[in-house]
Amino acid sequence: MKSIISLFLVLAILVIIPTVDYVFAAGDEPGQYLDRRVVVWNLFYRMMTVAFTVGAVVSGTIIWLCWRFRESHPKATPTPYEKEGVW
Amino acid sequence: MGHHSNWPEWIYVAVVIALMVWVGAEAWNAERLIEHVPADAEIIKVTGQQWFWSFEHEDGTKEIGELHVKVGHAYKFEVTSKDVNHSFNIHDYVVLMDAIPGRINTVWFAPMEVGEHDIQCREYCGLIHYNMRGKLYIEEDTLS
Amino acid sequence: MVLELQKPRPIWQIMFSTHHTDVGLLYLITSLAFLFMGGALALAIRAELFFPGSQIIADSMTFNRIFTVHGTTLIFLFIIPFASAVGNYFVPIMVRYKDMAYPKLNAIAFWMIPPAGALIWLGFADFTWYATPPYSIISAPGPAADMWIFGLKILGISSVLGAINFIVTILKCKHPDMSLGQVPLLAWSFLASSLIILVAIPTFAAALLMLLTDRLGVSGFFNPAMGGDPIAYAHLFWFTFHPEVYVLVIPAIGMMYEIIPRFSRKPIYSHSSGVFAFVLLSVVSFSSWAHHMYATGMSFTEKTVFMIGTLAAVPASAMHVFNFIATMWNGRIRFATPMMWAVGGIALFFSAGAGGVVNAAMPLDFQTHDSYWVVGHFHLFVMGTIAFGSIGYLYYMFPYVTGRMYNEKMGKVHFVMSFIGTILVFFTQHVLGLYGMPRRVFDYPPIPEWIAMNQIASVGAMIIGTSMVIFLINMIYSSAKGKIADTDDPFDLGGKYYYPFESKNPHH
Amino acid sequence: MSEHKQEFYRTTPARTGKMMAIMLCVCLVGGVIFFSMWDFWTSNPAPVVAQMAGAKKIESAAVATGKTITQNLKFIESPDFRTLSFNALPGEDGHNPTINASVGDKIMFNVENAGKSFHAFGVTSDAEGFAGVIPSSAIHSASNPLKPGMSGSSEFIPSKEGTYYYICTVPGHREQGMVGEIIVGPAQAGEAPKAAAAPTGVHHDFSVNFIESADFRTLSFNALPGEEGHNPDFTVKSGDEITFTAKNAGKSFHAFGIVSDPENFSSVLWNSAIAAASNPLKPGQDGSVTFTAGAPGTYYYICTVPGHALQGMKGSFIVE
Repeated sequence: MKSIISLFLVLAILVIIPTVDYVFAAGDEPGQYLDRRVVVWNLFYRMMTVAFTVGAVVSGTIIWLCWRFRESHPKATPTPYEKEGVW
Repeated sequence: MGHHSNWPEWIYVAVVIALMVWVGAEAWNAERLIEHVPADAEIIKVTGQQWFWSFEHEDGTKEIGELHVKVGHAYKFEVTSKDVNHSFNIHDYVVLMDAIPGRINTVWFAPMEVGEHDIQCREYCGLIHYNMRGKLYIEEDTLS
Repeated sequence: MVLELQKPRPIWQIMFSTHHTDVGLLYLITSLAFLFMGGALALAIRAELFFPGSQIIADSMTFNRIFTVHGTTLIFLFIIPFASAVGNYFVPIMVRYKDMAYPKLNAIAFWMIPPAGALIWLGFADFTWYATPPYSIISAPGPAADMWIFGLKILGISSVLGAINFIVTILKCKHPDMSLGQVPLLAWSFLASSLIILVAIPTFAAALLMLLTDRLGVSGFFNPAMGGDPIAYAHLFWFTFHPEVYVLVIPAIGMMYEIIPRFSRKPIYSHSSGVFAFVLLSVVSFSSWAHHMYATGMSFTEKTVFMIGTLAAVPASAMHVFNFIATMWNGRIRFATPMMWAVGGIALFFSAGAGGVVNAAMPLDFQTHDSYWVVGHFHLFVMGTIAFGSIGYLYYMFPYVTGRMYNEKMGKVHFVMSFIGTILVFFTQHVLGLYGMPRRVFDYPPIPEWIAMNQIASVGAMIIGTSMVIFLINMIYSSAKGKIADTDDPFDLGGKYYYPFESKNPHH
Repeated sequence: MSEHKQEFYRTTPARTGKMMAIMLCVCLVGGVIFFSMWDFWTSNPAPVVAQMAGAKKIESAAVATGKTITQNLKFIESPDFRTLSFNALPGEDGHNPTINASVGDKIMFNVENAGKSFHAFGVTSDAEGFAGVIPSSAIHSASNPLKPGMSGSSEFIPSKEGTYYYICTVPGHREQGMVGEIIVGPAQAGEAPKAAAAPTGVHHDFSVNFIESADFRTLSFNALPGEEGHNPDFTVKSGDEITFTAKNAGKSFHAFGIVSDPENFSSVLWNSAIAAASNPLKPGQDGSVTFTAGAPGTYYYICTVPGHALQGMKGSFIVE
């Protein structure tokens, strides 16, 4: 149950809150214009958090994979296909 | 060949597609906000020419290489070029619009702080493209 | 039919031969020559940008010419000919046919490359590999620009002829009892990229002709002074060149599909998902070309259409990455040099793709368009994925082509230095682009952050440069005096595994 | 084993060596050819540049000596959109009014888009087509046209006799009827322009250097603004013979010429041009020209490369 809550928390921070405050922020009267920099950099940082988490997961998997399934790993076992020596 | 189950692959592809939909929706929403030009924006005509920028304000004053604007006002740039493609870019304010001869592109921004920023050319335009740079001065609004 | 082998065959017999292995060898040597020539230009650029101000290169005209020819050479004279080299050598064997479908056409397609390379290198044009009008019409000087246009025209014809040859070989001349689904994934990657070439290249051939007549003043297609529109050229160019960048990356992924199952001692996780991903990618690649033109004043809806087209291509590439990881799972992996290059290539392929998603998002493109972020992004593709996959496959096919073994230690040193160098250069350039340094600049203002990042990038480039020298020594020495390799199992993976020249994959 | 066991070629050290040798000498020959003709490859601009420079002789906006004529025009379209015209449809009176003016008159155009589609306005001397529009006379442009109901104004000062055409610059609209004539007669009133004096036999030798500031932003002659000798003035008598030598001491390309109005850099007077915008002096090159000073007046010597006069390469040249 706890993981679901944390997942929704992350989702809320990344998605819902920024979109809501944009809807109110888009001012048009003089003196209250929308600041381009904020919109772009905000979106950039949010996408970077997602990109780096996904990147960490994928490159972490690759690194662990190469470490665990390397030939010289103590627990390395021949693959079933090696019996007939054909893969 | 697939005598082993494929469900991890389908989950992975579903997650990737979900991420792409999120990116697309966020980008669409942010772009919609940025493209909306405030009605009372002052128009500045920007002309790119081989290796310098020239500006013309609404009241007709012309400036070469330097642009003086006032804090708190919205400005709409009408960007065009006289000879080859250039690209008008104020990096600090994420203003970027190509200057293409025979075509007028518009981009707007509303500076909120006083300051001095670089204007540069972001499209290859020949010999001195690397130094086709200008200066943007955002000054205190003396009138209001 | 056993071909009688004269030892060693005279050189003219190889140069004028139409046998797929000889034409493959000719493609290989030409593409490696152009790799080193293009790489030298890259080192000149990075050396110049080490300090602000001009140190090594005389003036910005020479610098502009250097980066133009650097881009044109490495894309058209290294990547595509190297892919043709691998394709010519292995596809006929993989589909168990004696030669390519049209051997003479194969030789013609190759012999167009050296003259086109000569045209580009003798002219040394200065209008970027993208030849933007109106600059390329009214400002680009001299015969250099026209020579570049003719060179590209010939290269376009050569890649179309090669594509026809591959498609007919794979579809029509494959062994009768091998169904299309059993054709190995390397051959599938060449089928997919050849289909894209057939559809994409003609548009650029037309744009080149129009550009030439504009320069002669006969027409005014892209010349605003004569009523033309430069944006028309941008559309024609990118309609060809975004699918073309997929043409460049698909064979490299196909090569990884050969290496990774071999060294994991395990068959590919899912052959059908690899085939599906290749076909999906070649179809979707035609829907995303104008994300290169967000900044030319396109309307909001137009940008949205092309953003969606771009994002649609991401799942196809992600499936390949999954396929590789799933293949390595539960394998017993021997990290010989080819495997190192392949795994390094996938990691960089993933980070290049992630960077690309940022470019595709419309508002972020205002930040990154024509900045060093874009330079870093596409170099992660061309160097990180394509060069790594190609060089990995070169090490993999080395014992098979030359009958000798390369020096394993030098190969690994080459990989480690290139990998570190690539990360140093191209990840730093992403950040440099966010700080606003525009692309294609001979010199930059002395902003401290820019200087620091340019210096890191230049150091990384020097590391890659030295590693390439080790690579060259290894290749020349080992092909002449390397120890004889047993071509049945050169990497002694301990199995009579399926190896290309066996051409009968018992596993299917 | 597959039924056709192919015998495969192996490379041998000798063959690899020979192949490398061939590749090497091909590259060397190419390198020798390239570096020996280093400048040739980027020496001559595309043929279209010369054509465009020739065709695009923008009118020199003469000084407005004559009277001012105002002309109100409305873009109108026939219900079926097939015929377009100004003020009135063909057949009705007031259709595409012809304007009679003389050299030096200022014609003020007030133009309104009373139709439903987009239009733009401009005056050109070309008999047909939408190119060659004189910049000062244009209102909006084909790519940023007047929307229905919008209006704009511009002015046009004919500098030589002949027929000009006011047109809608949106491609195709001129052929559909949106064209009217401006017939320009000889200059009447106003002070008669002084004739050039007979050659006096006096000879002057002047020389200037094109120089650029380090950041290329300011360009000038002999010395940068603020330094001594910046853009020197030259005063001669009408009819004197003058030899100007100009040396390009900068990094960019330059060319020299005497003009009456620095804005209009392509109409060089008394063929006093050294090189030209389409074929400029390269860094380090120099050139000279000999000409006789024409009618008295204040003129300017400038760099005729577009934009350089604007950036400071302009000095006064007074003929008494």
